[in-house]
Amino acid sequence: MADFTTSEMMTVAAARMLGNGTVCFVGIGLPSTAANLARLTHAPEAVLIYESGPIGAKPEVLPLSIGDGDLAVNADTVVSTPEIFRYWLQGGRIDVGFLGGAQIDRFANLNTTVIGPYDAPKVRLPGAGGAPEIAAMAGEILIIMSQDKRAFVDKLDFITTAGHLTGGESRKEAGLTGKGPTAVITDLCIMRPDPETRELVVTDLHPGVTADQVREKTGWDIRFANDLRETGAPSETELSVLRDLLKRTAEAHGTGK
Amino acid sequence: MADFTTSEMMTVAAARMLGNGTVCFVGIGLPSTAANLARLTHAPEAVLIYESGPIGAKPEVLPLSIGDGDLAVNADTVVSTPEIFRYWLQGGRIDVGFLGGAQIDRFANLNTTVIGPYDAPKVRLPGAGGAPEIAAMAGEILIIMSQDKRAFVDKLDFITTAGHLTGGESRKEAGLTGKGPTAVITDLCIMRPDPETRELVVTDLHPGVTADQVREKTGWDIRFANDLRETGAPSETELSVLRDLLKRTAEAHGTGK
Amino acid sequence: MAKICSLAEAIGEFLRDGDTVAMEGFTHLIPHAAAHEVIRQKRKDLTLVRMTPDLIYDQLIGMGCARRLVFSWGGNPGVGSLHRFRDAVEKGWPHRLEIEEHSHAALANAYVAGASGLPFAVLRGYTGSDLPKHNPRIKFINCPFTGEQLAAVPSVRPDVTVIHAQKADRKGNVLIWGIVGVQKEAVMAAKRAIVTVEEIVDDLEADANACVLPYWVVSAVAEVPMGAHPSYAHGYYERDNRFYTAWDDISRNRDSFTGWMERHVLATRDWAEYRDVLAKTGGKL
Amino acid sequence: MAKICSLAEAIGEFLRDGDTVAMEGFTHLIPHAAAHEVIRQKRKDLTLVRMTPDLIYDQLIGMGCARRLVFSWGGNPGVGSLHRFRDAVEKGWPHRLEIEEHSHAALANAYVAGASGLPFAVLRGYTGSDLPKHNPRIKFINCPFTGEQLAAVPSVRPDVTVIHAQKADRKGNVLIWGIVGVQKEAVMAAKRAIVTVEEIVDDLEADANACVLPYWVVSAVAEVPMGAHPSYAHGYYERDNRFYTAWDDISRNRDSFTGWMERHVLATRDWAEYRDVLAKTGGKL
Repeated sequence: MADFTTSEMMTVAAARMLGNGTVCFVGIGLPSTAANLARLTHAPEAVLIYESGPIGAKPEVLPLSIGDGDLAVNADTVVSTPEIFRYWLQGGRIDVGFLGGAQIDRFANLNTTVIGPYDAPKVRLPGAGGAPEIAAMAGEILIIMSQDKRAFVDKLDFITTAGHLTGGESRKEAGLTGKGPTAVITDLCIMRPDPETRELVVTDLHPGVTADQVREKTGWDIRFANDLRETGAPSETELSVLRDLLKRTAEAHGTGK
Repeated sequence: MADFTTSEMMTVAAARMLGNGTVCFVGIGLPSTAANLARLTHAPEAVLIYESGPIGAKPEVLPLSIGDGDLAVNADTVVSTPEIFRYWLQGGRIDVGFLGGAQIDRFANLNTTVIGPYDAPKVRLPGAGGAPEIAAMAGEILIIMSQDKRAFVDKLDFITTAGHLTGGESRKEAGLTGKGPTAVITDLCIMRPDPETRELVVTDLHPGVTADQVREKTGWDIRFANDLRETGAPSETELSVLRDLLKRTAEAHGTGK
Repeated sequence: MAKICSLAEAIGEFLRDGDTVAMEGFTHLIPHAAAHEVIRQKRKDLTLVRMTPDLIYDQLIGMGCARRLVFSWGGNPGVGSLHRFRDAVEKGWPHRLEIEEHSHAALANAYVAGASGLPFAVLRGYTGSDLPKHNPRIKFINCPFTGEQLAAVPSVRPDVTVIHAQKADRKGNVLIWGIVGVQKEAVMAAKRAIVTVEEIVDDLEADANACVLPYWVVSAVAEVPMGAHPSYAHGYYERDNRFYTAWDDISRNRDSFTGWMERHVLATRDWAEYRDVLAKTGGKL
Repeated sequence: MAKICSLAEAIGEFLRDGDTVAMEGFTHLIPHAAAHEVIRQKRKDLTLVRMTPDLIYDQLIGMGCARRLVFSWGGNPGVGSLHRFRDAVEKGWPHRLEIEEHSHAALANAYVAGASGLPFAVLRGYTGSDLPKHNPRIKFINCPFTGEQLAAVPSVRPDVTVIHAQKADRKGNVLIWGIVGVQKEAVMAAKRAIVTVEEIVDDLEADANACVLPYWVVSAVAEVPMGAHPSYAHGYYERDNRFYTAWDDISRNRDSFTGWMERHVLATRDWAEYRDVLAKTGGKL
């Protein structure tokens, strides 16, 4: 088995969840890395849509920003940003929304707005971007975040983007159409909402990770599935494609790291 | 003075009203003929917009339909039909709306919907098209129609497009933003709304036309301005440009008439 | 995902009796071949939506395919009346036709709302017009911020939209250029979309911001050269104005209309055969 | 009608203290040169509107030009925080900054509504989010036909919109291609529009359906090569990712920020001189 980092494992595990041919609304950063890895491995027909306008984007290297020129060059078409949100997202054309976030709670609600009170924030975060409507209207949502007690919190200071709200049927009752978050992929494990309570439950531990490590990095009393599985380690192909992609990207952006 | 037909006089008189550089939303038929004559004579910088999408259209020959290809070829740009009505017309970018109509009343309201009751029409006309919103939102409206008792009627069976409604301030009170119809150009004369009552008053008689001829062809007791003027006859240039345009058009469309 | 197939298969599989059908094309790229195939396959009880019903809808109405018409301008552009449309509305032949009548601005906005997944459209419209008195589907609402009154109409959400375009590639990506009208909105507003094209090519060679419909929003693509005639396809052929003029006579009375449709449409196997017959008859009776 | 002039003239004549200003460009074609000129001319009390406030708004906010910010995502794309934006919101430096916060979908729709001459936009949005609790300019309305609840936001109608584009012709017709973002809507929604371009050419050579702004909706056009840097201009130059990374250090504390702005912007006559200084300093302090 190849040697790999926890962050590589996270990206690979997330990429595997994107089926071939699915239409995916891609957030920048980790989601974009995972979506492009999927496209370059098992999902060549995945359709990547970025909120800046590219539809069917096939970037050679990863975009640092949601509007990098490389996104437009090989896209099937490039439309205006309002059209992306109106005809494509709100129009119900998106299968999967791929999101990250600063903070998440047990019901997969996301905070990207503030730490502390809204009017006197301790930390002012970037804000909502496209997330609230992506999470509301895509067929389902995948969330990818590095795990950490300050990120996986018991209570959010601010709900920017609704996941399963207060659990149970609360999401449906609020009138949200899509399925909402179906998986949260971290550098330690994969969590999925419990079918009844919608509380996140660890269903897969990445190779070599223990339940205690996950507990230490979760701000609530995290539950584990009875049939807890181990995530399959990244294959040689997955790793080499991912590493080449990141290498190409660093070279192209002159951000060599 | 050159020899000319009443219909040529009508087109020329209408064309003269389109100032150079004005942005004009052009209806098909007579309005399009007049607008293009203006563009080819005194108003080379007039911007012609057709509801099918061309902005800054410069057709070589007159379009038979509002979407003729020739409209797109030399246009500054071609946008979608919804964009024309949303960003350009409703967005308040149109100076002059150039309309025709089947029936008109003394307050320059137009009927292009039905003769007789709506639910059991004697004659079913084509309908509204873009007229109601063009007449509502263009800075001002020019109407060009051949005069006839069945067209210039005392009472409309149906108001498709609001002109000055019941006269006076009724248009403004209804919340209509543009000035509304400022002139009606016929094959006999030019009518303009009275500044107070907004009732159409004949301000100009075309050369050789008598007030009685106008009365005979108007379905209400038409009024005449005290300072009734005579329309200047078409110049050699106006006539030759118009005739060449119509000739080119007939040849191109194979509708030689 | 787009199925590349014959027009007959496309209509057979994706357009059903009772459907709400939008056939769009603002005098450019009007899907005449597709309309003929709908008539050949004898679809009925259709709700037909179109901003500018012209010859194709005159034919569908005259052949009894339509139960209801949603429109904003019905005429023979540059020629005059649609005689079959008028006969249906004025005299109920071949049967009564329900109509829902709008202005262009309202119907264009209703397509945009449909494409945007919204139940209604808001516009500054209909003020002072009698149309709202006769169309209960035109309402007025107030802006929650300014109090201003605005018109509202339900969005158009067809079961199937049918358009004609210049090109598709072998995956079914579609390119429309020139006067694009309301076609993109009509396709995005619909559950299913049938597209006929002048040609299927290896590469669309589309400009980055061109009007492209990705294969995964299109149900079927059929290659039908000259499929818009007597309308035109920018870059391929011009509008056949003579045919529009001829249609005025053909459609003026019921017998001549029916005779013409039987000979040219019902008696022909497909668009290619129709084109042959048309060449022989010269479009005349 | 577009006035072809220098950037200094354009800002001097068309952008005033207290204006509501939208500078748009979705990471592509961001009008950096124009923002610098606004800072040089010491405009103040501006209401700044932008979906994605990034470096240019960080600079305008840090230099005290802004009273209010309307936005939906404020960060240094691919790098991290906007330190001047955070300092203003968290600590009120250089002075308090009012914020009106939306989601991208809402703000994009608000521009569309503004361009469409409507007072508000309707969208399916904000459900379950805390944003409506803190932004009174987000309301909910019901569809007059289905009763469905939808979100409503006021339209954006800037006094002036500022964008950067690839080309203009000598009349002032403007061509934007590639990632066009929300620029057309921002221009159509505004009373005045200032456009900087990479080059002024004889003929735009634009595709029929390209994103073109006619000269008569543009107030002023200024030729400013590299005017989007460190953002990019598709077909001209790439995004300078190193500068975005460097900005994180430059802007992290108040003194380094102020020192950098004085040396690079306030002490330079125009964009060309700024580019020279930048070449010497390598963007460093």
